[in-house]
Amino acid sequence: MTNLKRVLVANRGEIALRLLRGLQALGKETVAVYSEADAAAPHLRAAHQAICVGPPPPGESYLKIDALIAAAQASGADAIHPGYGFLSENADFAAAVEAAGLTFIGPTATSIREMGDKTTAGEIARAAGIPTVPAHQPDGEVDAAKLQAAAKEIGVPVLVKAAAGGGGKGMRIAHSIAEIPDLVEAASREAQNAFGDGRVFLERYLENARHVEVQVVGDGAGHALVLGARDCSTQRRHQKLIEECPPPQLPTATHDAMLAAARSLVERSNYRGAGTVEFILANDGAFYFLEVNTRLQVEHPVTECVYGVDLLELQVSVAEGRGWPKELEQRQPQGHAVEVRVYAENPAAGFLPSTGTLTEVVWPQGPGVRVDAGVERGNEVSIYYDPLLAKIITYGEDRDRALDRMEQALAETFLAGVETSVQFCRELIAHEDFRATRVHTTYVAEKLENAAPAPPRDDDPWWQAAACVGWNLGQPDASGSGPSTRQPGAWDTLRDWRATP
Amino acid sequence: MTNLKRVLVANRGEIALRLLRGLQALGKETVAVYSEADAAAPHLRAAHQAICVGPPPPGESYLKIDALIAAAQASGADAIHPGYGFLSENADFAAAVEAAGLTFIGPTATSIREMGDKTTAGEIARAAGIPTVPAHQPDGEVDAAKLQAAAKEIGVPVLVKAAAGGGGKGMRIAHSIAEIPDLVEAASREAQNAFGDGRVFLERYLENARHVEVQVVGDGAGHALVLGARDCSTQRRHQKLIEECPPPQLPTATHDAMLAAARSLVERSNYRGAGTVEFILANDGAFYFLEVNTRLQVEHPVTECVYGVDLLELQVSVAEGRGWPKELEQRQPQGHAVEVRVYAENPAAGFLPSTGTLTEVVWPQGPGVRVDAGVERGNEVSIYYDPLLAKIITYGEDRDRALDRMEQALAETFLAGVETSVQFCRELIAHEDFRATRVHTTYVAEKLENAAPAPPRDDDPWWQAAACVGWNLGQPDASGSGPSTRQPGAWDTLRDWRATP
Amino acid sequence: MTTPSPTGRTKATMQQRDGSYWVSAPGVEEPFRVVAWTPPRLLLEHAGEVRAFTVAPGADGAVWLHHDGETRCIAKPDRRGAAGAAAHEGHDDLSAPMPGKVLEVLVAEGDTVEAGQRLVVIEAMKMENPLRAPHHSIVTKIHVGVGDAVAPGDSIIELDQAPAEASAD
Amino acid sequence: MTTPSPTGRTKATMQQRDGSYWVSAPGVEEPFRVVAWTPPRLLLEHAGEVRAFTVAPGADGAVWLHHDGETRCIAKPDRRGAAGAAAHEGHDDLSAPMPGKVLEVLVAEGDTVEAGQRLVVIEAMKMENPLRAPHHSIVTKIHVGVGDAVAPGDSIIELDQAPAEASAD
Repeated sequence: MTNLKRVLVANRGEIALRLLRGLQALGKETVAVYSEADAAAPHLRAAHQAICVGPPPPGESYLKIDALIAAAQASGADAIHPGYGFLSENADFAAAVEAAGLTFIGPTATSIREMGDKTTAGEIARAAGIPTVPAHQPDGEVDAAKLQAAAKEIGVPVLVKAAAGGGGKGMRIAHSIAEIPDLVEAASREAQNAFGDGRVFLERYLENARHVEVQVVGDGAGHALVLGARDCSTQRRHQKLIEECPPPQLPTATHDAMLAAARSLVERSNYRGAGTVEFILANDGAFYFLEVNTRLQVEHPVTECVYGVDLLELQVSVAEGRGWPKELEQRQPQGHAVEVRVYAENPAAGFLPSTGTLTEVVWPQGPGVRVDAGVERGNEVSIYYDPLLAKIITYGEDRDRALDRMEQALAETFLAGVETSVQFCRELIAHEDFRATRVHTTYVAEKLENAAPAPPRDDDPWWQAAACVGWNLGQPDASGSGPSTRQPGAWDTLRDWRATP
Repeated sequence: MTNLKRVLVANRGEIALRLLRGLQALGKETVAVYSEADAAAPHLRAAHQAICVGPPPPGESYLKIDALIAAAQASGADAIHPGYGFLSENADFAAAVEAAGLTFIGPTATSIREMGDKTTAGEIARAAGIPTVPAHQPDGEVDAAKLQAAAKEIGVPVLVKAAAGGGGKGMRIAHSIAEIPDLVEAASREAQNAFGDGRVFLERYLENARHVEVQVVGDGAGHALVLGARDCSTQRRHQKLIEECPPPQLPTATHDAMLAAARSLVERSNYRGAGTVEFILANDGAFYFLEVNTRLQVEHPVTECVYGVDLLELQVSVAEGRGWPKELEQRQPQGHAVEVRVYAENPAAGFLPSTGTLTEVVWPQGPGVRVDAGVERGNEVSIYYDPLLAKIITYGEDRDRALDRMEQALAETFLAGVETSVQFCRELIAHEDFRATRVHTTYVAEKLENAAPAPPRDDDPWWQAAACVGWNLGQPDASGSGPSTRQPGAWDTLRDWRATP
Repeated sequence: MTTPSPTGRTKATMQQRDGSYWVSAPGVEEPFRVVAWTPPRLLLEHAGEVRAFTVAPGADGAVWLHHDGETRCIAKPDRRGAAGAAAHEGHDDLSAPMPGKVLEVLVAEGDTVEAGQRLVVIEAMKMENPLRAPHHSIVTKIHVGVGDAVAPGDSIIELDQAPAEASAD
Repeated sequence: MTTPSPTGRTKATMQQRDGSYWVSAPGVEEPFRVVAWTPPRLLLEHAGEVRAFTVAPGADGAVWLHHDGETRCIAKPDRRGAAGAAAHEGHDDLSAPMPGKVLEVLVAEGDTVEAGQRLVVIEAMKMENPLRAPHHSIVTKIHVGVGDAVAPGDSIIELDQAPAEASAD
């Protein structure tokens, strides 16, 4: 049993803030790292110490293993938490951290390697008796005829997926046998770019399927703590948009079978740390193993709300060799939680990333609302990093109450300067299909494809009048002689400030 | 059973926001009212409709019964929620609302009258077998000799309290018999000012006592829902500063006896709506009935966190004649919650109110953090209204976790422009006395009296350098030719804005 | 003092009178009164009703507005005029929606393309983002090549709408 | 270009050099570099260490700062100088800490008062706020009467410290 004293968080954005805050609440000293593009980012002010690890491109900063380990050693950290994304599922990083005599708050390098590779993970799952989706793994060279034959055997539609991937990168759906070779090439190239590993495989594509995943924690010695399931079926571009805990309208037998499957996988593989076992739930009620994510997921807060746990605390506790309190194994879910991801993306333009300066940021507050934000007013949303700006989580006694609170919370949310997913998600959560749990993983794409483009709505005189005020009064009257509005504000204050010598 | 459609919230600040948000999440349409001083206040933008009810002084706006009822009728509201403070415990208001054919979301006028008067409430409590603190109620004229005789019988120290009061207004402690007449006069005057009722009474003052209160909901027909207790012992100037649920280190037998006493009071008085039964817990373990607050308390969120309920929803449900779900009667507390009140006050100057413009406001975020704020950047903190700016609530699996999260949350909180209670509460929560539950109702006053004045700490070169940047770069370089800092921010954006014709 | 608003279409104007600011919008007789303006918070009054907006500046003089749970970005009118000019009758000038790198050019000048067809793929934030044809068109000009870096607003490709297959009249 | 900081005691100064802003504080050899300044967020670097501050303007040129969980308000130095002058050796000039109304005047000019004794009661926000003597003193001047409205900074009462009972030397 070790007792970690000082932890370096090798990440940025909302997850870095969540980890730094959480570690400090656990009594740990913290070290943040940042790239030159992030000198104004909120995460670095949440830490006791902040270290610049390089220029803006991730490959020269947040992905630079030697710079991160050097920062940990220079700052006296005894552990590194990788967050999600970046190096969180990089086995070489985990190995390098341990080789430097530091604790890696995450699975062993071996586990990351085994589980991170979908092909190997699938074999482990099948060995544990968990069904996987019919699939084909091309060996070495990509041969068009072979691939087409394999696809025929699996049956179209067929999914082309990166072996090392996640988050929808390097993924394509083939609706005909003919387009397989082209799509394999595109997916492979994208996978090579994103993960440095261009291997792809084919898999039966299940239509109108749901994405359900199980939160697990392993102690590395064959024991598993299973903390329920999450539904993450609301996706766009194969990336999650809205998540819920517990999954709505999931038969208890299916729910329990998924949990049992996840438990068996963790126990058999001596998995250590927090992880997620992902399943695809076909529209006939069958479920198949998808993959294991060997990290804390973006959507972990919904589990925290409903199971009353702090998953970071469990990660730290396992990393310190203390396991978890036995009573957690009996913990029952209470209430319902939902998470909406706030992406800098324009839903009306196929969720294209949107960049710019956030000139205003207003987050929701109040009962049952948790905000994990990675940006604040004044920040630049750049092309360098993931477009996830923040997560809004609401909690209630049941699903409808949680969703009602989410509608209210999203209505309060305002980000100026970039397009976001907020309004789209608000409309979706109010929609009868969402309320009735009719959303599956391709629902958003299909709806958007069929949606008529929204008519321009700039004509409303109220909105025009408000815009006119912005254009005309956007700065305080330079002469200072105009009739001032009743309440002095930040911009009025500027005038006082300006008067200072 | 009625079904309320549109509710007017007759309040301002954080409670108005909490109610408007909550009502909208319950599917109600909402109406906000505001005074001319509050045209920039956040609460009015949380509602579907906002109506100005008068000039800044409360007596001409938020306390003006006819203006409020006229606003409700003009806006088509079918109910009024009074919040806390202002008219929330004014029986005439409740009666006038009902007389206008509207629903008053609160107790009956009769209940407010009975319970709101401490003398009458004490009689009801004693009739229900609940002990009250030895006391004396002067009849009519205040006679110095009589009062001194009564005080001698009760025993010093003696508390002088307003009969109609609350929140520490019109309250004095007499440590000797001699000072009784002067203190009675001062208390009576303050009570007359605050409540329009100068009646005061004497009561045995219990040293090192704790304040514990029980959350109740009555259906108006003799049934009670009892939702645990709160500890509100951390007070300054007889007003609460920090509250917790459940009360720490309270013997189960005492806890249960308090809940039973509160239940009996609600059942016997046919109380309707949410209310709080306040007790004083003497340092010998005995407890005495203090008073009943016939409203939603400031500190209701800690109960909501620990009992997983929405007290506003229960208020609305009772007002609609639907009572509450039976399963709530078995609800057990889960975890621990703490609330810190953010007052515009200077603790270093005896908690004197502080006024000014809030030039910056930063609230905490993340797991287990709830913020109910009534102000935002740019708002003016004026002398017209209560100095309570916001409440920060943290929740955790146990008391230490909730308090650790609170320390972290308060460290993130920043309000510029007025002095606040934030830093004082942060230091208090970190203090071993607080951690060990050694805080009683006069702890803060005694500590502050004995505290050495803090030495000036402006010399630190880091702080001086930061201040120097503010003085020199507080506005963007007018020439626009200086080396710009890396990240464009709100003030840089002003420059772009300025370029607009 | 009357400051003409730069709004092109609606010609909303702002006036200063009786110690208040007033905004006149076309098609509405009574002007809007600025009750409070503590940036970014705005309270407007019109015909006895008050409404709250949040107003913040955007790029290129655009303004971001929030009201009743809805967010809108209203472009600076002269810019919108320019965009309107580029998109003259039957002509589309597609520009880069974000900064990125051109990954693929899938068509050549002179090609006929279908509405929705992928024309150019731009990589940004590690994702491939296709630029699609808005109408059945002919490619008249391609401004980029594979590997080019593009900034938002850069012209990528120009199209002329092809004649409809069978017009009723 | 060197802008002298208005800080009275420490004479911190700001310089612009090599495309950065630098702040020199007395008693510290190496200057502080402004790494990022996106108001209200400031990142400073000094001797290889970076620290984050939040900086916002206050009344009368004061600056509010937040760092490492702590909030401080640093007054504009010339103002502090003036305050220092008022509080000359053995003299206290007590001013109103907030706007309010004088409710009671409990002493008269010439009275000797004890440290902590209540002198004047001001009502603000419906609370009675006593002004107390900071030292064992003699009341030299009372500037207010019962019912007077006072604004923050208004002089209320002046005191001269009374000689200590028994000074050792």
